[in-house]
Amino acid sequence: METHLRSLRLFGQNLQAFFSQLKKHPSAWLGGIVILLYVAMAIIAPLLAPHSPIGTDLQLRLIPPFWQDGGTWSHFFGTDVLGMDLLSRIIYGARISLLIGFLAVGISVLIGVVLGMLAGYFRGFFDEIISRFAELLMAFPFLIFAIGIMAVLGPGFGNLLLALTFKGWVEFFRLVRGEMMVEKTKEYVEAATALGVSHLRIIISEILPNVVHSILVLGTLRLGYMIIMEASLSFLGLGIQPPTPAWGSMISAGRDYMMTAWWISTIPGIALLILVLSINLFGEGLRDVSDPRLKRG
Amino acid sequence: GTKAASVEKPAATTLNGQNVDPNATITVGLSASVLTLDPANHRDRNTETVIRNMFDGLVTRTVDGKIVPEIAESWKLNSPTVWEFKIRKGITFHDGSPLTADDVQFTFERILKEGALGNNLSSPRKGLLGPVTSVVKVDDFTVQFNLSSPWPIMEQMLPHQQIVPKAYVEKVGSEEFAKKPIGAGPFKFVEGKLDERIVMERYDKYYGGSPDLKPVGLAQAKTVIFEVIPETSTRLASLMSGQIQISQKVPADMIDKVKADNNLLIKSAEGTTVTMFQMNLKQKPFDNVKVRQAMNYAVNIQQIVDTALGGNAVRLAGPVLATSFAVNKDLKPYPYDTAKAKQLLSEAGYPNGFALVIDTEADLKTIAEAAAADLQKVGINATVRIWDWGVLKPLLLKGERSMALTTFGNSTQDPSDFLEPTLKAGGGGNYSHYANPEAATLIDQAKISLVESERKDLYVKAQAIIYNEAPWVFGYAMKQTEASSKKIVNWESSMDSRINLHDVGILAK
Amino acid sequence: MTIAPLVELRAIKKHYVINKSFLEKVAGAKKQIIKAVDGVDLQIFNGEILGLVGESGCGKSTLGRTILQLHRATAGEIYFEGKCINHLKGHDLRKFRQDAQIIFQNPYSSLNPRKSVRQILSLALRSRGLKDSLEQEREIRHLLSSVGLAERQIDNYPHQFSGGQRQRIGIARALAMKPRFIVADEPVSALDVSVQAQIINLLEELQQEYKLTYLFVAHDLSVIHYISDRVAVMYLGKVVEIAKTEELFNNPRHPYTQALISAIPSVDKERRKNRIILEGTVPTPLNPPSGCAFHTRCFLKLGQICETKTPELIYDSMGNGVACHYVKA
Amino acid sequence: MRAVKIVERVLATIPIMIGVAILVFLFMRFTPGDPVDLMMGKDGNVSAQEVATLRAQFNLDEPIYVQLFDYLHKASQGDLGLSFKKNRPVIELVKEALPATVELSLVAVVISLFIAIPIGVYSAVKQNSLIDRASMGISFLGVSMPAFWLGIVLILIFSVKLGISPAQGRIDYGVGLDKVTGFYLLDSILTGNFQAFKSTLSHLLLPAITLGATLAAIVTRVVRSSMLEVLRQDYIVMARAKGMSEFKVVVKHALRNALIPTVTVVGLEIGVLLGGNMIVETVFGWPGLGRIAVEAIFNRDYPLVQGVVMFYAIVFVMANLIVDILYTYINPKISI
Amino acid sequence: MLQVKDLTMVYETDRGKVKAVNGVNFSIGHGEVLGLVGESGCGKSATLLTLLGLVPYPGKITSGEILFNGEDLRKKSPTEMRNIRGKDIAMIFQDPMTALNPVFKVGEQIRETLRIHGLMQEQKGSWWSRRKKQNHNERERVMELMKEVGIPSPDERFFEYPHQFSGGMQQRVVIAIALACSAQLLLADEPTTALDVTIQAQILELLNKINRERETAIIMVTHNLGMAAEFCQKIAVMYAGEIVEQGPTDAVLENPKHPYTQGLLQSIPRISERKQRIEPIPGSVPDLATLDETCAFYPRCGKRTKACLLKKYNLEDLGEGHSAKCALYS
Ligand SMILES: Nc1ncnc2c1ncn2[C@@H]1O[C@H](COP(=O)(O)OP(=O)(O)OP(=O)(O)O)[C@@H](O)[C@H]1O
Ligand SMILES: Nc1ncnc2c1ncn2[C@@H]1O[C@H](COP(=O)(O)OP(=O)(O)OP(=O)(O)O)[C@@H](O)[C@H]1O
Ligand SMILES: [Mg+2]
Ligand SMILES: [Mg+2]
Repeated sequence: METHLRSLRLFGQNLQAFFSQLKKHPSAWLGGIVILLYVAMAIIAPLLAPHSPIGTDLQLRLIPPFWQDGGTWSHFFGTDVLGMDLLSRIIYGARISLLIGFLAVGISVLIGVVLGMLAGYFRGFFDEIISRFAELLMAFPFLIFAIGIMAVLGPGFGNLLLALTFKGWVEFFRLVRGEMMVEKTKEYVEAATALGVSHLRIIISEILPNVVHSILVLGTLRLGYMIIMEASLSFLGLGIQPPTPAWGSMISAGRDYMMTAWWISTIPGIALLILVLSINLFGEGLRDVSDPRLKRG
Repeated sequence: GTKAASVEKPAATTLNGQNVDPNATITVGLSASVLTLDPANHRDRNTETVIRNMFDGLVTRTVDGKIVPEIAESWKLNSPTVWEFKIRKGITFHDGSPLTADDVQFTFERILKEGALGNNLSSPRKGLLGPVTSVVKVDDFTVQFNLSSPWPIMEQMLPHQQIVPKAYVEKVGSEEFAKKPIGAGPFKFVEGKLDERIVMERYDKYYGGSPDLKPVGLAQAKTVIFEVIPETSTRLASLMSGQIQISQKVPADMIDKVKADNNLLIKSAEGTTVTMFQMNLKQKPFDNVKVRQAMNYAVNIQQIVDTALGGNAVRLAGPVLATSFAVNKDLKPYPYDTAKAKQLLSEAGYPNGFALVIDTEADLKTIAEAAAADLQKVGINATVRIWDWGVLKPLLLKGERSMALTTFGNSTQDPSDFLEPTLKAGGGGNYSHYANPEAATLIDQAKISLVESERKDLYVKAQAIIYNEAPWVFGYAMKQTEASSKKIVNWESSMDSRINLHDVGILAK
Repeated sequence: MTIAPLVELRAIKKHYVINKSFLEKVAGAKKQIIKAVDGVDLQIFNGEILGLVGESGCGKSTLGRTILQLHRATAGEIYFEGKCINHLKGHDLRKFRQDAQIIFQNPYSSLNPRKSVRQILSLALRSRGLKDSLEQEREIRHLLSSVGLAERQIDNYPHQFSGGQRQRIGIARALAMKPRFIVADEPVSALDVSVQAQIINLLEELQQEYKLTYLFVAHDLSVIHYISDRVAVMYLGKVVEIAKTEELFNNPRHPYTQALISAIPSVDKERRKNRIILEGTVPTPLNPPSGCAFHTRCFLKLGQICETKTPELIYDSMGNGVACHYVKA
Repeated sequence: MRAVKIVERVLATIPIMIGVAILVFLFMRFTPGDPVDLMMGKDGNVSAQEVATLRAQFNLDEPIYVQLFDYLHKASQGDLGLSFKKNRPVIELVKEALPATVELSLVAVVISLFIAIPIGVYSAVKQNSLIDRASMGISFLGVSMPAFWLGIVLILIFSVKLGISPAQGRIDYGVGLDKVTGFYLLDSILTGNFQAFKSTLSHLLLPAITLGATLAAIVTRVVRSSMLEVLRQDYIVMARAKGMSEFKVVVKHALRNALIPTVTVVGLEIGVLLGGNMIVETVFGWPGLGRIAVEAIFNRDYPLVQGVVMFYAIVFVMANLIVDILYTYINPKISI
Repeated sequence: MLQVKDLTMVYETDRGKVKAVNGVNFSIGHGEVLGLVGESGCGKSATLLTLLGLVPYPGKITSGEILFNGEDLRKKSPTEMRNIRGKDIAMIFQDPMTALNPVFKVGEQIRETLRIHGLMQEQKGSWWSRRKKQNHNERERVMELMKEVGIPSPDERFFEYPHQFSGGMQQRVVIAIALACSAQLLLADEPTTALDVTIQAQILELLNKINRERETAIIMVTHNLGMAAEFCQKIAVMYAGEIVEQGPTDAVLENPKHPYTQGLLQSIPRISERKQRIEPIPGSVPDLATLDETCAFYPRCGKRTKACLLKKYNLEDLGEGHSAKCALYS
């Protein structure tokens, strides 16, 4: 128990050190803060949103944002074709978009890391099989897969996740497998072997902490990618289905109105852009911090 | 070789009192790719739109849906199941060969016979010929259609079939024919990739086309191009930037924007596609007529038509198109009346409403959402689910879904090929699984009667029954909206969405 | 020799196989074998420090690792206290690992960068069976002080230490198992002169304190001279000479050893004598020369026999061995 | 040995292609939704008999494994079947569309590299300068924007507002390009048709920029960071110590090394780029594989989807093969 | 020939100013070999690079003169400096593995130096024939150089890549590059540290030969005192960016004055009849960013006194060119 507490404390210190390093990276810090704000926004959406995110009112359709002629303060960012309040939808949309991103990346990481660790450590037949399969999946453009799955299984949250993770794990697998093979040859692993530590323990408690950073970095970068993918699938009519507010489908639903009501597509687009931008900034910062060779000065 | 043969027209000709450029090129933006250039090998409106500029049919339609002769000079009914068509003389195909009864017979046999397209392929257009069993040549310029039963909409269905040259098709085979099609239409094929662009040029030995569609004569423009631009905003951007002069399918919300552009015009026509909510009578709660009526009171179709569709649709009181000869003019649309709806729901035993999923396709998403919002107001917890049509249709036919917002086309504007599939038991579009024996009898009778007034009476009665039983939330017919550059002369949007460029010109500079 | 050796190697071989792809095999490429260690007989006695020198890639580390069962030998037997340990598994293997430990050359990669000193050492203690956290704590502090690190650094991470200090952590880790035998694989090569001296002294003190036996790998001959009781010289996977330190340095018999020793730069004027400069470079173990592997560079080459016949390691009465046709002749 | 390795690498693509074929096949067959229904259009009267005829026509009434073997057998002979919806051989459809896609992708790659590499190098050399920060900022934007959105915005600006660039299509009609290879840029150069070249290029630019934006952004970053890495190396100091000018040090000694990781990344990103094709082609009405793929998937046009995906996979595998081979030339340490 | 006066180079980092080279003075004449010894991080490499005008980012020379044949290199323009680099002053790096560019053929890398300094330029003929001739001449010269540094069959090895060479051969290539333009001064930064013992001997022998035959002056950085002893005529001992003691080799090694030099000598194991115990210097090299103005060795010094903290001491001449920087001798 006590050791657990201590390791927790150590982990905390580690994290603290890490964040204090991150602080020196202003853009990453900014990115991190924006992400947190988005997450907060998603969590307390019901408190923030001035209207229902799915309340249609055809009388109020296509109201421009407040700063344009015909805009009103009560519909800050205007309304869409069905008269739904854009601001409220954007706020609620953060929930779906973030959830999709985190879950899709989370599941991909889980699968990719477990397989990658085992394959990279033990090599052999298992590695051969999984690597071949991964190679096979690599030969498919991501989107074809996603479109295929969505078209096949029909739109829906679960199916969307399946579509995004079906190939998403491959990258993590390759990353972890590669890192594993590098780490495995390092002397600290040999030292652990010499101490009689079991393979599983070596993998989990010796090597994993050393690859976590790379996973984290790739994970954050992929987070943005997944969110964009959801939007792209929405563009093809295969994303999250309305009236559920998701940015991707909002952007794509508004695209036909780009010339008449630019805000329907553009404002969620900007919300998405800012989020993905922040995620990428944060990810890049993580990379800099975790890769000492790239440190400045 | 084609250029040398063409006779140069004078610098400008007049059309509708305006000078048009005889050497002009008209470019049309299509909303979907063309599937084939063989008139017998598709089942696609868009493909037909393009093909009909190269091929003529026995008859054709005016923009408001009237049947007028084209290749056929005249026709008559020899008996209720035998039609006889006289073919105009002096018509040539683009290769110069004359068009005769042989070509007509060949054209229809290609569609009717199994495997006639070569490679074991049969024409998917057979269904459009209803009870026609054979087409026989009487003499070089007369053909006879034999039917298995009377078919009053024969004339209305014939524009969907275009005449192909027998000798040429037999010589090169169907596959090659689709690559280098030859027809008897106002334009001849120049080059084309189906997913990209199809180019045609004026056929200089054209017989002039239907005498009822003025002006008769050669095509006004020298070249016409169909560009495939599926993405709506891109298509309109191309129109605005002058890359194309005519754009298919302008969404309702874009209409004002187009109107505001000084160089563009909106053209619209009554449409022939009906949009409606079909309720599944096999399932609760729609097995109760009161619920169905309540739905009709609860959904504010008029507002949808006025706002979401920007007025570009015609509300229908019952199932039949307002432009149909057989429409029951006595029926008035269910008014928007939430109180009445709630009352009916209570009477039916649903005072607190129920949960409902409206199934539909991506194109109709907005409408379904608007309706769902209306239903929420009477306590029905309605949500929308978008499906891929290929997935949804079998489910609907199996009766596994509750309520669907769908469309069904009625290009003939005759109820016979509309009410039968949609509102008779076993119909291919009867997703409400409506089966009223009385209405069915009326529909059956009307189907084979050849006396128009009698048919109308039968349909009016059937409509009244259907109106009261309300298997649908009766919807609207979307108008056909297209946009063109102001330089385009003498072009109107057509009810059946066809774009006939024969008579269309471009203002001379 | 009457005393039984602590470690005894008999004809140990370790070959790495580089697999060729299917098509390359078809195209005639042969399976490549790196003979990293190619038939080594060696005895290490209780309490002694056996120095092991040789050029880079001659198989020193591979030998050390093979002894510790970090990988299995391709051929030959290894005895520890008279017991064959080649095929130990599970519990027995773990038991053996308490007795035999290793210290690495690279103070950077041999410590897990994500683990604090406490975690690194407690891993070792747990492997030894010391699970109680209080005892662990006490033991860790004890270990730290015995390798000359401050106890307050217990929760620091490797990157917070200098190279010499890291090497001390590595030593503490090995000591934590209470081993009797330690393979020190170039423990001071990466260090600065002054720090190197500190570590050498530390290793020496620990040896005396804990009655340790070392296999001490180094390529710096002065260090080897300073620390070893006996020295083995390796060349291309084989031991070519083994002798008591003074004997070896004063009277090297194998031409390779002679060259090595003459090449040592010395501060002292009197030791600067004529150099023997060897021609060429060490051949690769992928394709070692036939016969005596050293014949390609040997200045004493006899002729035919050196190219065809592999000389055996012959011991004299003093227990000093040499593998050279010339010396025998 | 290099030749052997290349042959081996090429042969290794065969099992991948077979795997892809099987996977797509099964994938499509377990799809709900009947292709025949879609084939017949939504309205009109379709009899049960007509449907049955069509099913038989396309072998859809056979058991799946029979269909699969039939498909693989025919595919191995270059026959990918007939498109359900278009009733034409899939090979022909793909052949028509492939050059458009490859041309677009290639131009996108070339444009991105031409923009990204100099910027990346400059940013690294002038680390932390204003230009460095600006280009990094822009490259972040590049990876943060959905392609379709960027495409629409570009159309609105360059086609509608400024009217300087066509919004769709590959070439204007009437420039009279003789098609030799199907790659219009190449064709126009081969036939010396300047007008066609101009027209093709003006059509290509917007979609290529949209498609290449992400790649450009990523390559900029990779080039920058590997340049930073390389510039720290001893051999750079060595080059300077030889008396070499700074420009040459950077361009000759550093860049060549920095390109090694860049090539790897480009290889990996090609998959993403090809995937992006589908979106960009749809937005710009580009008559390529991507648009066909999307349409075909929606239409349940099994043979066409299979064919298109196969070709996507081939293009991807080939691109990677080329990258791998290129890699061996850039990096002498590796022989595949 | 080369005279360095009061040279100071500072890295400006976030942690503060790192004085990597701190008021260094030394000189070297034609054909002389100077050894620069000291532990890792004491500024040996920094000194060499500064001499070449290749101060690594974020370093800056803050004071001092570098007189090369009487001219101050610090006052030269970048172009003039480039002409000196590689031609008059050449450098040999510690790790040949990293000093050769992995993607260029070995011969190319040697030839490059000739090209940069336009050594084999042809005057006659068309551009094309001049070019061809020049290429030919250069290649001949490269082969000669390769032969000279002892690379067997240079005509084949010309076209190989660095990774196909062993470490010793790579170092020979680096030396060939340095010799290409017959530089008067070679800066050798630990040229043998990365190599095996027997190979080390070969390379030292080669450098020795060059020094003898070409009368090339060499500044040799090393942390191996033995090597310095055998190879150099003069030795300068560096600690924390400063030269703490310098003089003729024998004087410095046999009669070390500075406590640091003494410590160093005591901490290396010597091969002698009687095993004498080594005495390590306690502690480790300080962080150069946190140094103050007093003696940097003070915390580790066994002979420290209060006087040490009073002021900064200068190198005091102790006769015969031997000098040390320590409170003991002031
Ligand atoms: N895992 C491995 N796979 C293949 N070859 C290996 C492996 N490990 C070592 N080798 C090869 O075996 C030979 C001996 O390696 P080893 O590390 O034992 O040499 P060493 O004497 O310790 O060298 P150094 O002084 O450089 O540490 C070398 O040629 C090396 O390349
Ligand atoms: N870019 C830099 N920024 C800040 N400090 C630096 C930088 N490069 C080197 N230093 C510091 O400058 C000092 C001198 O470095 P230098 O490389 O000259 O040492 P050295 O004596 O050559 O060491 P070694 O024997 O390890 O090569 C060191 O303390 C080092 O930490
Ligand atoms: Mg080793
Ligand atoms: Mg150095």
